[in-house]
Amino acid sequence: MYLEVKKLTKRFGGLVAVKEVDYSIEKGKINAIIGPNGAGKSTFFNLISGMLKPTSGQIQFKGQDITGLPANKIAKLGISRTFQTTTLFERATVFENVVVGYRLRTKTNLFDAIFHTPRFKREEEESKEKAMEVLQFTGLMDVADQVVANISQEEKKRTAFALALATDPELVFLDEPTAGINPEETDQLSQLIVDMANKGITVCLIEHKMQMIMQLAENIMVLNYGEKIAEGTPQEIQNNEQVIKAYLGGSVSA
Amino acid sequence: MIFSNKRIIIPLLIVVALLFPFIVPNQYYIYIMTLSFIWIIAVYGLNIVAGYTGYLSLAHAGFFAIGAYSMGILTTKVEMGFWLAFILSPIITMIIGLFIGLFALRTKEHFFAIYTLCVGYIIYLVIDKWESLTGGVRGLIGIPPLPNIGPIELSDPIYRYYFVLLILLLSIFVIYRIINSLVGRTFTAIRNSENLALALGISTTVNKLLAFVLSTFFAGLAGVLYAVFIRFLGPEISSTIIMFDLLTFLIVGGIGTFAGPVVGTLLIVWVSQSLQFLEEYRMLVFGPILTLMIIFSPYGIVGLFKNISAKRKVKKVKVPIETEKGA
Amino acid sequence: ACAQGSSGGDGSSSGGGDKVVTLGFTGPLSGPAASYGEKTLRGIEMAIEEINGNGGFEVNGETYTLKIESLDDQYLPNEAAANAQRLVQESQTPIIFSPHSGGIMAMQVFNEQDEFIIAGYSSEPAITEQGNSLTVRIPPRYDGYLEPFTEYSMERFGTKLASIPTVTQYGQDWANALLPHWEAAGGEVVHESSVDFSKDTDFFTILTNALESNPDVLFIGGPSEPTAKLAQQARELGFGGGFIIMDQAKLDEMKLVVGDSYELLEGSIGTMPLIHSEFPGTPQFVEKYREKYNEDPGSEAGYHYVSVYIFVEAMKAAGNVEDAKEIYAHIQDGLDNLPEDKQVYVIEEIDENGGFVMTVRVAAVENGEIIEITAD
Amino acid sequence: METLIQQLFNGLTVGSIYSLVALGLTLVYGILHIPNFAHGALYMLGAYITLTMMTALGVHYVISIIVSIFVVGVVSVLLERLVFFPLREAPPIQDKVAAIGILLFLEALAQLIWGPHYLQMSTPFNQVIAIGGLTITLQRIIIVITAVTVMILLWLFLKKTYMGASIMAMAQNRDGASLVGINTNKVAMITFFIAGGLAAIGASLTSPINLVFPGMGHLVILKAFVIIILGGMGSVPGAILGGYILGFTEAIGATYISNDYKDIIAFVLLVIILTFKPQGIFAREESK
Amino acid sequence: MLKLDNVTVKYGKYAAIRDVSLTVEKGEIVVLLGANGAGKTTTFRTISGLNQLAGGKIIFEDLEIHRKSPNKIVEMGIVHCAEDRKLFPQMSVQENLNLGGYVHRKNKQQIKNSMKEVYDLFPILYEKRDDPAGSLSGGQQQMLAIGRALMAKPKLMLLDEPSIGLAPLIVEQMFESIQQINKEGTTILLAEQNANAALSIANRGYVYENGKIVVQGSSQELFENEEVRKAYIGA
Ligand SMILES: Nc1ncnc2c1ncn2[C@@H]1O[C@H](COP(=O)(O)OP(=O)(O)OP(=O)(O)O)[C@@H](O)[C@H]1O
Ligand SMILES: Nc1ncnc2c1ncn2[C@@H]1O[C@H](COP(=O)(O)OP(=O)(O)OP(=O)(O)O)[C@@H](O)[C@H]1O
Ligand SMILES: [Mg+2]
Ligand SMILES: [Mg+2]
Repeated sequence: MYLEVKKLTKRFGGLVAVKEVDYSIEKGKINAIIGPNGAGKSTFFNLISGMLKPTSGQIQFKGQDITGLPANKIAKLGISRTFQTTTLFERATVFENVVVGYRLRTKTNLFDAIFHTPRFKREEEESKEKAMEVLQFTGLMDVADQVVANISQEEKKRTAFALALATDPELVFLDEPTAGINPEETDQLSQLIVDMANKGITVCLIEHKMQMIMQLAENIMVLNYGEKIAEGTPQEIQNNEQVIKAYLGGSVSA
Repeated sequence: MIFSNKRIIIPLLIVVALLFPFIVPNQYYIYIMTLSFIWIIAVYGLNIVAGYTGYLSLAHAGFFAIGAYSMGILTTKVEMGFWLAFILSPIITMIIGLFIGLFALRTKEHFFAIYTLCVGYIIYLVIDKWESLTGGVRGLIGIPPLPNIGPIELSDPIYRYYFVLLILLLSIFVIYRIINSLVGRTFTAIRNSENLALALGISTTVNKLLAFVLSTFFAGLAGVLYAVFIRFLGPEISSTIIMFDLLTFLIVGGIGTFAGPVVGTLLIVWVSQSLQFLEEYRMLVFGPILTLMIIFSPYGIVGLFKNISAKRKVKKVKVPIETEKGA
Repeated sequence: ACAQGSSGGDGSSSGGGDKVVTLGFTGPLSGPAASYGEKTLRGIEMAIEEINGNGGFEVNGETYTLKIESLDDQYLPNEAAANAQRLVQESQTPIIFSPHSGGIMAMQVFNEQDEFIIAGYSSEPAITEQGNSLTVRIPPRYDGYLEPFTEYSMERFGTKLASIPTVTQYGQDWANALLPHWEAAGGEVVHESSVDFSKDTDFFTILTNALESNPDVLFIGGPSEPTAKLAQQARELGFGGGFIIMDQAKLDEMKLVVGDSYELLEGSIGTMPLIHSEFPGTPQFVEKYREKYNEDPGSEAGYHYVSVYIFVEAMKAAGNVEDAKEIYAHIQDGLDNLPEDKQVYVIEEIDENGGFVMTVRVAAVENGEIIEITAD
Repeated sequence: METLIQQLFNGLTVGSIYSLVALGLTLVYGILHIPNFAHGALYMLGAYITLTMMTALGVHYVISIIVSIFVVGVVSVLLERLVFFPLREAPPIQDKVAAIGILLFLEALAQLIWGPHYLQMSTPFNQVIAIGGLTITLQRIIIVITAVTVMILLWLFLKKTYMGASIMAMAQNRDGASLVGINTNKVAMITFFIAGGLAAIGASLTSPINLVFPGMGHLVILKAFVIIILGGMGSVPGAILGGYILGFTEAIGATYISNDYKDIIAFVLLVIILTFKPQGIFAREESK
Repeated sequence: MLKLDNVTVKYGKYAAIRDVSLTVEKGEIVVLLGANGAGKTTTFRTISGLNQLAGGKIIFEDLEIHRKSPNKIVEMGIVHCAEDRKLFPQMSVQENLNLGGYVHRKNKQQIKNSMKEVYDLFPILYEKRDDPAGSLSGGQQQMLAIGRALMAKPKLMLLDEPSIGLAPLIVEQMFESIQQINKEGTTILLAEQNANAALSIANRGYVYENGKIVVQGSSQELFENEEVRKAYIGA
């Protein structure tokens, strides 16, 4: 299995945010996690990306046990994520934001920086190229040198994507990537997600927007009160009684 | 616009600095200017950690003192060769900085500020009480002046001025390169959002430590220059007064800005020289200036200019975006 | 940035056709030590006003008036050094007063090269032991006090001494000189620690420990006011013995703190307060000082007052108001020619290291009265 | 043994003062989440106001203290309005430095008005009482009693009154507080007023056993910071407890370790604590 | 009763809502629908004075309220029950409710009574009255939030996504309580993701998209509107 999660649990004092969740992701697919607010979706992401340490359970990536590794190590392994409340370097420009994204692939140290060694020059170039590439890909070229604080919500979401891609990951976790933007922009972003997948990047996203999920995802997991209540194809999920009761709402017709 | 100016302004400033000794009426100006240069180096040190990495260290007067005292002790008590001591002292500071940083950096925000405040105070007490080593309250005397290099008499105020200027320019150059490299961007990334940096695969622990140690190096270097310039050391150089001066220089100039340390230090030093007549009431002027400065321009004088030019920029490109959103 | 009306020793001056000699001062005029700085400065200013009031002084047929250029150094050596540079360069001051050892030492780095006299007010021996050829140490050394202090206290109260002076270097030096002397005289030291007046909220803790070994005599000292507090609290804790008070603290200033009566200080021995010492010039000085600042002058004011006169006499004798070396060489003459009525202190000579020498006056409190103890 | 008892009492006295100062600091921290470095200046101011009332206007000690509480309280409120309120959105470093700026300003101001020298505050309660081996002055008993009373009153105020509750509420969730109709500005001001008042009381009580001078706030404030970290920043009982712990530690430390180093105890203590518990003693897990 | 007139609100340069106009009549239940970030919460925060508006007016009972401070607005009878609840986590349930009655603090008796009413409405809160609010489950916290809002005896209650993170059963119970509260004379403005549940109890509704109102009408009209069905009631 590509990514494998076994009996993952996270407690915050009394509350169990994630409860014994088994989950696995196949390479190259678009996966989705849904569930009511507070179900534990973001926490689940935080656990996999190393932002939080699991209370118990195990996480394997490409056969390697990554449980409890620090976030930066996990990112180096090629797992990248975006945050629910779009987190960016607000005071820096879009470009500066993205350039830093490639840092983990570079080795430049003080010495290189001070003496402008070949490596320094090379890596500066690389990260700039990388930045340009992802800005191209996410369609942000025209706002590249604007301060993030001044760009639109949708552009921020794209920047978040770009940032995640700059770390050139194999697997990206997107936490509500289209929260707070209107349907047509949402469609554009879904397209972007599809493009990512086509580039061979495995995607796993959290969303509340059903029709988008239903179109995009090949596999959906539903969390409720930290527990996995269902997993399967969009069809299966839409017709799953439990899911309809817990999340989709009483009167959903498939 | 700032960027286009850089090309002109910087060489201009350097020329002014080079001509300075010949355009001033007497040595006193050279003396003060040399001292300011020393402060500027220390302030740059502080700027690396407080400005670019976002960790307010209140222990830097302490590191300044450690650098100075290392130089003093190595030359007077250990009787080590001047230049060796000159090289070694900042490194010693850096090593002590490393150990302190290792623990201090586990804390964040105000905890870090208070932690370093206490560290600074402890450094002060150590210098004050470890008489056998530091000379205690009596202080440390007999520190040798800059020795002559060949025909160049560095003990002569004018040559000394150029020597300190040289070191200052070197420091600025080095720091400039660091800040404008991936390393520097990493620091800023940590300041802007430690979690995001972490998620981007940046080891915040290592980089924070790097920034901290670097900053102690420059604080130490400044201390060394101070030691060979004043040639007398008392515990008070590690006191909160000095710490506050450094902070004032940085904040007024613009914390986290590159020109900030130079602008702030030169401005405040010369203003306070000309405000000498106020004597004990100087703080009545500075306290409020500082506070107002912070309220109205959190990023100091440099920040003020940046904003003005930035606003212009934004205006230009913002308009289409607004309309596009309106549509 | 800093345009100072710099008036050279040789020439153009503010007042009339007279020439002006500018004296320099750098000391703490802000921060914790500011009051101390103020008092020293007052002494200088009073002397200068008098001299100028009497039409200045004459050197080689030229009439000169005096002017003081005072700069704040917040007790910081580097500030002191910077100030000295400024004074010498901008105002060509041949003499710079400084009342703290840090500042003095920082200036000693270049005063010979830049040729100005440091008039240092500090008992710190190190300042004269450097062999600096242009430094004057104004206050007398304190070893003169050890003998009378020890003798008096020991015979009046007993042999057990507890030593809790201030933590400052000066306090420590004092202790290091006094304690051996005390033991040599057959006494024993039952407790030894120190008080940090800048940090302690309450002295009970320290005193409790000091008095546990019930001593007959307490050695205390530091700035007058907190020292007085210390004595007061010692009494509160039931201490009935005597106090040896190091010369930094002044009995008369302490008296004000403990309820304007010597009662609490009964059995204290210390330096003779200026107001009680009957040197020829003292009454007149005290008089003037009181009406000017309506408070009693301390010795730091007195010493600086007299020093200014000494330097003026030295200039006359040297026939020169600019050349520091010349002036310095004639300080002894200055001491000898000092008019009676200006002798707020009687300073016999300046020793080879540049320290003023005088017989110390010791005072003790007996039955609530200050009485002079003459050392024999 | 006698010494021990005496020292315990000394610790109690000093601890009471520490607690009073730390309380003000911790309250403000609770609301503002910035360490108010200017608090030491308020302490100093409190002493001077009381002293001035007594000497210049010949008012009775107790009344002077009450006046001082009000004056310093108002100054403290002004700080909130003029400095901290405008800065509440600013980056975290700035407000700290601003606070330091104010500290130095107020000290310079005090020096301008009252001069740099040590001043002496008399007290009507200077009788000495000796019980067995224990020597105490009435003033010290008053310090302890007043401190304890003030703390109890404050505790009741916070627990039992709506105003108190709203202070707590605001500390926990500013928006939430305004959503139930609490005037958050008013609460902030009241908190600052109380903090100032506490500083004034602490200073006015201590001054008679020490002296009044511009720098008197420094060390107390440093220690107060140590205390509120010991006690958990923003925690009221924590501040009280921490104050007494430090008071006793110092008294005992001075006796059984070294008098010369007793002032370092606090700082070493703090450095050790933060080294092992970077978020302070009462830290909760946060999702990063 | 409440009238928003071309209200625009900005966060920095970014306009979260633009030219929003809506009205709420006395005794109504009005629902705001819209995706995440559409602008519902912003609307609420602005009505209750937590956000400043960049343009337009807000009128409540013929008085302009958009210049007033939050506490004044609460005193006038508008209570905002926030999306993220904004409870006082370290305080007990009881203390939270008590503070809810802050504006009536003079009248101890009334507070007692309203507290009893709240406990009757949500018995679970009575059981937990001494536990700190932070320890409650999401659902219980939501009840407490609503309970706290009720303590102020509001004329108009702004309910922001009360069904967040609640199990279906509780959601139903919640909507019943809302209806009941409304019957007892409190006008209600409700924001919801769970559209059909909301529409089933509301009289009228507005649909937000990207900060603008795009559709409005009676619950029935909205329910039958194809767009709305697709967007907010699931495929
Ligand atoms: N750091 C934390 N400390 C305590 N509780 C937490 C913490 N982080 C999350 N929780 C709790 O864990 C539960 C799951 O939170 P999480 O953010 O994962 O929900 P979610 O599924 O992402 O909801 P949403 O759809 O709103 O993002 C919630 O009850 C939340 O309150
Ligand atoms: N404090 C803030 N700073 C900047 N932008 C914000 C802020 N709060 C909200 N926004 C943005 O304003 C827009 C409207 O947000 P709002 O919370 O009102 O939407 P909503 O309809 O309540 O969403 P939800 O269904 O998630 O509650 C969103 O794009 C959001 O990202
Ligand atoms: Mg989430
Ligand atoms: Mg919302």
